[in-house]
Amino acid sequence: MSTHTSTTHAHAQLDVQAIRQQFPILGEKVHDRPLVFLDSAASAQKPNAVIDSMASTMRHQYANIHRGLHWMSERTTEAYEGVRDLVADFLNAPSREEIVFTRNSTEAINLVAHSFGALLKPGQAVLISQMEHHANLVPWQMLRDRAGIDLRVAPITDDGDLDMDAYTALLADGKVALVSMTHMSNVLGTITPAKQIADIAHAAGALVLFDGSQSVVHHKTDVQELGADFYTFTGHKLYGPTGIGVLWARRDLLEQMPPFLGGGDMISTVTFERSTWANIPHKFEAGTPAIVETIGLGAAIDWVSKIGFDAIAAHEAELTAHALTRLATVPGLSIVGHPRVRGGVVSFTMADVHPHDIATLLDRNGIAIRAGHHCAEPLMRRLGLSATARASFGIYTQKEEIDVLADTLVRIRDFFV
Amino acid sequence: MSTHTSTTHAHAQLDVQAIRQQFPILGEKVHDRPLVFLDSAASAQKPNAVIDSMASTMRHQYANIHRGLHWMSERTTEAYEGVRDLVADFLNAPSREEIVFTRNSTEAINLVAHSFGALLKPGQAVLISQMEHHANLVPWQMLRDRAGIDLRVAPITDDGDLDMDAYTALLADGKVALVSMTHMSNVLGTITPAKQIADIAHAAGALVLFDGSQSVVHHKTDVQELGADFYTFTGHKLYGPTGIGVLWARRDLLEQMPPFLGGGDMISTVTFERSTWANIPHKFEAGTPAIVETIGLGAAIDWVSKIGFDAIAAHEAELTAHALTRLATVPGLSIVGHPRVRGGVVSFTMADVHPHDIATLLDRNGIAIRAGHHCAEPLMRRLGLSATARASFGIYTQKEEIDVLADTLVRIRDFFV
Amino acid sequence: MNTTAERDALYDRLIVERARAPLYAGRLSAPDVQGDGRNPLCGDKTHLDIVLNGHHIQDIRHNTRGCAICAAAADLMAEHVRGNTVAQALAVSDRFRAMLVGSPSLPVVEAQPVPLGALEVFAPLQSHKARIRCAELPWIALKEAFSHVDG
Amino acid sequence: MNTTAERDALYDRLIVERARAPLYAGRLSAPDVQGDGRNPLCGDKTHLDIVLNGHHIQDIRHNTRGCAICAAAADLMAEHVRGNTVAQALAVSDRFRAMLVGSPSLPVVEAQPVPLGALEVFAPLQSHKARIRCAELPWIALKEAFSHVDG
Ligand SMILES: Cc1ncc(COP(=O)(O)O)c(C=O)c1O
Ligand SMILES: Cc1ncc(COP(=O)(O)O)c(C=O)c1O
Repeated sequence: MSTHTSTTHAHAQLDVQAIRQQFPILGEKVHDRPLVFLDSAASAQKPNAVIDSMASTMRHQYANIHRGLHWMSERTTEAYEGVRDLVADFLNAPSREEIVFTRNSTEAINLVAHSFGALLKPGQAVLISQMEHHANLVPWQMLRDRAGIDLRVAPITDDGDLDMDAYTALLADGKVALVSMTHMSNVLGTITPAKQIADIAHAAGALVLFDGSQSVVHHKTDVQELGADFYTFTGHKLYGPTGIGVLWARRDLLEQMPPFLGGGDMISTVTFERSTWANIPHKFEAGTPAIVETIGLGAAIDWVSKIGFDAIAAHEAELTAHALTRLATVPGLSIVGHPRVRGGVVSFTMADVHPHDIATLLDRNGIAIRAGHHCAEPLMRRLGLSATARASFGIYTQKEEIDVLADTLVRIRDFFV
Repeated sequence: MSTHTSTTHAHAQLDVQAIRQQFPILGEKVHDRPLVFLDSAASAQKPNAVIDSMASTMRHQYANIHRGLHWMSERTTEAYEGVRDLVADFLNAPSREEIVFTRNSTEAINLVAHSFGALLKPGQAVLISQMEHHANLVPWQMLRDRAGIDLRVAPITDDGDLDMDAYTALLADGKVALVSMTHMSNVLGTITPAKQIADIAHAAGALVLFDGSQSVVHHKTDVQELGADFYTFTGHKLYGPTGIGVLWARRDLLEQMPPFLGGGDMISTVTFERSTWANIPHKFEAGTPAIVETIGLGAAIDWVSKIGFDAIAAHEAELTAHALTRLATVPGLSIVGHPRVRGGVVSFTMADVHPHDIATLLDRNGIAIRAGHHCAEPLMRRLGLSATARASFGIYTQKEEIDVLADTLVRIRDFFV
Repeated sequence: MNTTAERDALYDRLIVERARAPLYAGRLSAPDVQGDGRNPLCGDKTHLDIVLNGHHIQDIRHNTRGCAICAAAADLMAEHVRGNTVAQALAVSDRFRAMLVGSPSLPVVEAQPVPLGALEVFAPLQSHKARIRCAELPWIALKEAFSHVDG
Repeated sequence: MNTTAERDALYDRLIVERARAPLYAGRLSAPDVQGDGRNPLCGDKTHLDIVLNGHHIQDIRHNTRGCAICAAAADLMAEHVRGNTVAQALAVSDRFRAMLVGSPSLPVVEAQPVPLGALEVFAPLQSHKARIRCAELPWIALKEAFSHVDG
């Protein structure tokens, strides 16, 4: 198992102390202990840059957008639409009109299941993998039950990698219209070989959607280089606000797809008899959007970009390698998943201690991790587990925090055995 | 035309100056003039209480909710779920489980069109009015085209009231399953006789949804007293954050309705073959919600409740009466809509000056109003207009601002004639 | 593990011991009633076999797979309700739940106070709301078992 | 209305006058090409009738319903392009648009600078982006009219 990341400049160094200063919450205490926050994969903490940009928007320059002719509205529209440019740049999307704002990744995938799904015919198939988050499974089940399409599941290997032969075989009959797959597993840490997945899908006549909820946080994303047709991510894991996510899709696809939600801002003209739709991306953004949150997402992207993914990836690779080494020394602990390429997420179990007890006891010591099925029940079943404990790392995570985790796990284990 | 509101304690007095102090943006200048913000019906400005509650959540107590076992997650879950209680109380809903969080009113109505709509059969009908916002029209058109239901439109009188006889007649054949109607028009200011509308609907075997986007801001809302079956509103017009809205629906309806979006948090169990749904309201909240925005909505509701709707309604009734009087003195100006009961929204046109020119020229003087079709194109057509100018008032609006508006309109008119 | 143990009244020695070496685990060959509890969120599962003698719980065994809180709750519940009438057991169940949620609606003076005894080790769950369902699961199974029995 | 007028370079006297009393409003009886522009957002509408003489715009009239910006833009456009070749008119259109959006991609030194003359009264729209489409509408109609004509 390697802890490879796509970084090329391993010398790009993060000043973790300086970064931590920008996250007020990291100075909080929990049960009288300094907070050790190892749950960023569930949702990341927010830097001052994001908090301040949202507060300052509401203090100094806010109004509803698009339909207003007055100064506050025009300036707020510019700020909102400016984030579309930023996101397009962030993903290296060919054009800003291909960026649709949603509430989160979940809504982005539902939008595709609904609007792209409306173009599918019974007998066509959608292909996912065994390691999907419920967000990339349930919408397709609902589409299957609604539209009579087939839902196929590509297996993973025992190490937690996509089984590429089985994947290729599932595409062989040419019935798969869309491959919808995670770009990084939130349980196993697996970074999937997206480019290869896309090439194989395209060769079989299928389009491909990547759920980038976990992966955009850890390395530079280039939807053109990946050969993606759809890409989704969620703001709150990228050090940004809640309530804002992104769907990127190729222009021709967005243009063909019927709208998802109806209402203000997504129309061109409306009569009681019929309505016509606005151009993309507005066709997919009904009603007053999450204006302040979009602006906050822009601040998060600016902030992350300034730090740079070379430095971030190098830092997280180091943390992950350190975690794997240190956790290996905890008696009774097993790492869940040994993928070829991984991001800063490590799941584990401990003999004789249930993950929920681990999480609660760590919490009593100020350490926040996650335990449960991580919204990936079918993956748990594949692994023969009912739950795992999961530590996940972010820009602000320090090696010393991983040491505290490992030491506390040893004491928890002693307590139970 | 009366400017009646439901207030009973007309002596409840607002200290408008003290309130304005709590809105930093009201101290801004636009084109070197003090901002006169008369566009609250599009989106209200935010008091410090809301801004600070959001910033402080992100600074001191934030993590993803529901699935976490650690302190930050449990406290954030409590804060988030606490707002459900607050909203239930705000609407006098029978139970907290009947409160579903959405992005905005638009999504709330789409949710009903999708999930309640899935229970309708071809030949059944949905009945709206001529004065609906596109948010309460387009989703039903989309349902009509998808599900073969009938969409009926109740006419309004020339004064801008619902034509009650015509409304009753449209229900006569018993085919209407749902009446979906605004509780207050965002163009005419009309407050619709909701209780009467609901009684007539129920007598004809129809359920009733009220779009409360405009009305919850101006007076106390009691869904039980109104006899509503569904009720929606949007946070950003209630001095709350963007990205958060509310659907209230009767428990038995929510329980019958299939889910809307699929993903994490809305499931009970998931296998690749099938999934089962969580209890209400979670069944309708897929993925990571707008956590911080929900908490901010709670702060807004707290803040508004502390001021009290008696005082708010009295203040806004006074402003509206003053506006109608003052605007009547502007040469060439016509008020659009003379409803029996109205909230703090006044639309108007001016002979020889296009509403867009009015809006831009007011803006050059620091005055923000809205001009256009206000996302109500079919209503514009009914009125024989292509656009109106609209001034709208909020808690922080001062009589003097209305005077500035009227005086500037006189000068604009002179300029053009 | 001194510091962790000291800091953690929640994981009382009794809980850890009963989770590791339960006294009432197993099955009964001829149960009069049975009950099941399952929490899909974490995979906790418990099965109860109960032998009744009139209104009395003559014997009870549980078969539990889950976290320490759930396993110990099942074992301590079995110990506590053995010999109770069904009605008494259900009263304990209510009292136990009220303790966990820190219910303010709990009557301050009860006509017949229901003692919880060893079950009070679970009181610290009040501040770990997400874990309350772990301790409640066996009691949900108990209610299910009694759902067709008159108290 | 001194203060408002002074504050408002945007509503130049020329714009207000042409909106009120246009010089090129009306219809032509035998137009060679016609064009329409419509902005559903605000109801602005314009119709163009054009008579060509070879490549030259011999005559042009507009029929506009809309705001002052749109109405004046139509009238000043008609005045400006009358006598131009189609190619010249389209070049003015590009230059006009570049002025409105404040395009940084505008070549600093143009081989053949295209003078805008009176059309420059619309320059302040740069800071009122939402109104730019009002001034552009007649030009969109012009492009439509020429879409089947070789420059
Ligand atoms: C009457 C009415 N309904 C619905 C809406 C839609 O609200 P939102 O855009 O927040 O979904 C609005 C506001 O724009 C409104 O005024
Ligand atoms: C891989 C993956 N996909 C999708 C999601 C859903 O993200 P959200 O809840 O923000 O929609 C998550 C996070 O929970 C995730 O880890």
